[in-house]
Amino acid sequence: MSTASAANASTSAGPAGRHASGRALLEVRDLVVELPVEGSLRPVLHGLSLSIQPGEALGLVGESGSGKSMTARAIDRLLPPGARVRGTIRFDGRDVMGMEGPELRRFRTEVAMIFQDPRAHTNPVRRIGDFMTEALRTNEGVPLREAEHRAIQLLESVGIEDGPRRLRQYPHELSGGLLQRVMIATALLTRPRLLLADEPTTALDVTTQAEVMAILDELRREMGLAMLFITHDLELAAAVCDRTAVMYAGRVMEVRVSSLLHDDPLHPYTAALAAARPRIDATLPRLAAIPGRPLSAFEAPADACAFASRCPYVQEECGRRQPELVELDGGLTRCRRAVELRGTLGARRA
Amino acid sequence: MRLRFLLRRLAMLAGTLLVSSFVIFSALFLAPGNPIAVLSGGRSLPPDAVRILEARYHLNDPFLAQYWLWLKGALHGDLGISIALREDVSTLIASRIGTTAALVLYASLLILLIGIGLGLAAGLRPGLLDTSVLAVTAISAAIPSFVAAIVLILVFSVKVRWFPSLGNGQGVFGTIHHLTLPAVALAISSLAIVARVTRASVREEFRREHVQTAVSRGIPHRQVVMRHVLRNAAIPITTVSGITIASLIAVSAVVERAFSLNGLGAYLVAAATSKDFAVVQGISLVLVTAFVLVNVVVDVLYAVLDPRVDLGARAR
Amino acid sequence: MIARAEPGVHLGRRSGLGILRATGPAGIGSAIVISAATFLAIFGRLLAPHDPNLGQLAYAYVGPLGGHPLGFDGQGRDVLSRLLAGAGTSMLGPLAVVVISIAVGTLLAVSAAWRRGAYDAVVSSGLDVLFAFPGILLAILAATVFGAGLLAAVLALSVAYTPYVARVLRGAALRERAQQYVAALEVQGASAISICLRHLIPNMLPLIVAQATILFGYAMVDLAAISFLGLGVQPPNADWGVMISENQSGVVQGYPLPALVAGICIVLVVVAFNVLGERLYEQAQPERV
Amino acid sequence: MTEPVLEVADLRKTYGDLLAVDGVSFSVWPGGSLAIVGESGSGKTTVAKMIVGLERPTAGTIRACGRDRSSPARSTGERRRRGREVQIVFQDPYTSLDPRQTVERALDEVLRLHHGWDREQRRRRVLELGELVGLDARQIRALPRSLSGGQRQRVAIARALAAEPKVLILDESVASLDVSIQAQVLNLLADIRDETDISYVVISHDLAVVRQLTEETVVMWHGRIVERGPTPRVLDRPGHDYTKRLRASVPRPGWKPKRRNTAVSGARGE
Repeated sequence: MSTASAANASTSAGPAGRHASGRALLEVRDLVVELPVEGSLRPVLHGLSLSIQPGEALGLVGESGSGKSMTARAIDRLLPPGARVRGTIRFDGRDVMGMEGPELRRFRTEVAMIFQDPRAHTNPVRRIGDFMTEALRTNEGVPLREAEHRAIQLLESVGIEDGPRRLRQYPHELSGGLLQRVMIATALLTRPRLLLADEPTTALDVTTQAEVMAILDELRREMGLAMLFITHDLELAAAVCDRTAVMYAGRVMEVRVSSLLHDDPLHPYTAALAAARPRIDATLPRLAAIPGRPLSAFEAPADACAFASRCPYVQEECGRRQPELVELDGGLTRCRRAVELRGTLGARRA
Repeated sequence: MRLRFLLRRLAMLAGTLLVSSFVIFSALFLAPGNPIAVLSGGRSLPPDAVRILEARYHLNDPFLAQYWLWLKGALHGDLGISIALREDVSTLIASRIGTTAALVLYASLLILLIGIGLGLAAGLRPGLLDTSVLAVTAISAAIPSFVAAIVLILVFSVKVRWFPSLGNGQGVFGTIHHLTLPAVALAISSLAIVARVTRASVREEFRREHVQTAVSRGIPHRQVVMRHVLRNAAIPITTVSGITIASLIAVSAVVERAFSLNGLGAYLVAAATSKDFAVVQGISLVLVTAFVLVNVVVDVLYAVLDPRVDLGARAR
Repeated sequence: MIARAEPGVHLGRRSGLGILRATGPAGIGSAIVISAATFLAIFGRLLAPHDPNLGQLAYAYVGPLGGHPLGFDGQGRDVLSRLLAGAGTSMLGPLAVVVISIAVGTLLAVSAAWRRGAYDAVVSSGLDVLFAFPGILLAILAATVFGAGLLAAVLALSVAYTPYVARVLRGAALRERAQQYVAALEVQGASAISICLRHLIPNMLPLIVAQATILFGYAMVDLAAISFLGLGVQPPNADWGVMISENQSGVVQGYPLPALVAGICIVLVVVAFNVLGERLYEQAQPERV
Repeated sequence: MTEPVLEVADLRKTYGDLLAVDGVSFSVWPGGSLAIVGESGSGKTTVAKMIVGLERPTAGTIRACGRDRSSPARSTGERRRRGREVQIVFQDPYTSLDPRQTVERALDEVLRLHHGWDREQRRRRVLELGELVGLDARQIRALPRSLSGGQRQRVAIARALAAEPKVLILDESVASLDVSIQAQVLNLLADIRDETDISYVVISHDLAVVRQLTEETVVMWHGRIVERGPTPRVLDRPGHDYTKRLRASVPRPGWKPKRRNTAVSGARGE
């Protein structure tokens, strides 16, 4: 079963391993982020590594406190003051951490961000038109009329037909779903090369989510845009991303081609996460709950596997050493027993 | 929509003023003491004289009729006659209102220019400047106008003799010269409050998520500050400045007393002491009207600055 | 999965001392000044070395002497003794104003937030009308009607402050009312009064205390101003506002000490209340997690 | 045949011109479990609020345990009796507990409200309830701030159960929990239903949760019920267009999001 799927996977858009052919658009290596909390520094990311190829969509999945939002913020250099960052972030070969002033601003126009809460992330006293065209006019000197014309075109492609009227409205006059579409159109307006989407559909209804995801997916492919898609929903990430990375306690536990994630996961945590969700097509006698609760990065021990305390496959050795992220079957996994367990974890789907 | 908002606000203003005028009138109507006794200065009058006075001041009319007469007069600019000075209250108010208006205006300018200026500087530049502004305003916010008055008189008119300590002054420059110390005394604590609120609002706006959006889109810092931080902070700054300036209208009485200025407030206090009811009623009405008007202006400004205000709904 | 704002104005169950410690050195310093002022307000009259009302005109505006470290006022009375004796009325007046306006304001705010609808609308518009009267103006009116004195001034200021208190606390009460635990208790069948007394008000308490602290400073300034105008505490009773009014002529004559020390006392206490109130207010703000 | 434990007929709620709930009827039988499915604005939460008395219906009747509760309770006793009939667990674990109250005190307060027990009896029952929802003695003595979201939601469930209600309304009660915790709470809810004769009304937008927890489903859309039936049938062979669309929007392996070809226009869209 798993070998068959692996063969299929080679046709999918993105290469799976980190030593893939061609230069990565975004390369994050050994990223450590610590934030000041009540006077002391608290780790939120523990040596996080990931890469995204040009045009590739990478899903980043995890429970609360796993550090997925902080990853996006760290990449776009949006961490709160007092944060301490180590490791390297390279975008198109350039060192992001060393950027200052105009260079940093140019980088930010190449990387667009979509946030979970569009209401909080739009200025309430500025009109939609102003919000959409600001970056275009400021950074590229596009004249207002031209910028508005382009905004209206993009609004149309996200399914908003009456653009000219929308541009004159204020954010509070739009519903959440509509505002998120505006956000997406705005993000795409400056023709970025990488999209950082932080739970862009979590606050939306399921049908609206499907619609917004479809728009995002379609436009992204059209424009050849790479994307880091952050979500807590494993199924959603697997459906719209080429590869999916699963985070736990500030670490990447597994990176897998999305089509293999359910049938042939490499890490026990991924398998447990998939099994814990109730199913829409069957009533289970009992859900396979994971005991305990998710650990935050600062609670996880530095010298042991972070998942050890909740893992059904735990052995004594797991509590002694932090496993490395290693390549396996075209994916990456951070499990000491990965080779041993290979092919046995995807028990769930027929 | 905007027009409807304005009309609605004006109707509320009229309602508030009507109720206020009723409160002012009835409070003094209910005051203990016989008006005839006040009119006669305590002497006992012959019954004929009492009857004439009662008729002239409508003392025997029912309460509501008296209120109606007073209100009608007030609307025509007739606020009755001062018992102490035997003069038209309106004339007396007209001769004094200039001083109070000039004083409040002068103090307001100080508050807006210096208060908001200091607040912006502190809000935008963390560090030594910010710390010193915080420390200085913490103390000056607690200085009552009359304490400021004695210190200013002591330093600037007794010691260095730059400014006069008493009186109104002649001509434009004379007035400015004479009103400088009173205006500073009146403004000092409000100025500090406005500065602190301004600083806090600017800091607060910096932390908003939409500012993060602007930063994430590569907008230059200067523009982020101007178009997203300051523009949005203008809303709370306007509100607090307006409320603070409105409160000066009443506090001016204290400053006028401290500097022996010939203004409305000082006159009100004198009338209150001598129980000159018509004067107290008249000046109270003028002050309340001014206070409420300033508040309406603040409300309208707020609605103009913040598109989220539902213009059809109640203000505030 | 979603970063949430911890709503409400909760401090959890930190002890009073714990909250004070969290206000930092400025807050603790302010608390010390306030405690000292409170001590003097209670025992000042006993500590006064001389009769605060005994005037010896020969000593009018005479500077510090042995046994009279702050000298004499315009009527030859010992300034230190008047300062100590005046602490009582100077602190008691604002205390009364704060207690009355906070009590009435909290009652109106909580009841309006609980019942909402028409009752809330009536309360809110009633308060809007009261807003039209600045405290000092109301106090002058009260003095005209009832005669000058501390009681009239205290009542007038209480009435004038109530709408401010009620407006701030109504917002907080509405936020607390919207918490789901309140709905859960309603569904359980708990009575409105018990929910308000046992849950709503205790959870608003940090904000109420902060509000009261800041208000105390304002009340002190306003009451002293009214006394300064001659409409509050009546001479010869000692009061810091009265002392400034009585000795203002001394400032122009080059003898500012009696007026100045009274002014410094007021400023010191008001700064302490403002700073502590501001710190408590910051503590009472909704925390983000 | 027994009586329904909860019966809602022709329920209607308007806010000004807005029709939030229109002609909603359903029954819940003892030990049964009914799902109300729909999106935000469909009126499903308004229905829940009317049942527990937090909102007053504009028209229609609500009967629980054979007694009418369409209008507000007139006496303290009546209010408490209603509390022993229907209870509710809300969505947000962060605001559903008084931050100043320990778990113990929160549960004790409810026990005192409903049962004439002495201190010792209540203390024992608090521990029992804690055990039922999987909280240990240390967590029972803790303040909400030191509990995780899942633990807080267990407390909310225990508090609702303390009144020993016949019907428990679960208003998106597991929606904001992490996947691994959500599974624990769903298992807990299944266990509680096995052990008692309690009935559930599950209000949710999450079809998988509905499948796991209920036998009957009604689908609400724009304030009306557009489809009803046994849960497996509604989910596997949806009849109404809206239910079909809802079903098709759920991400699952092999799913690809599709665009409807309807563009948005009109004032507030959606």
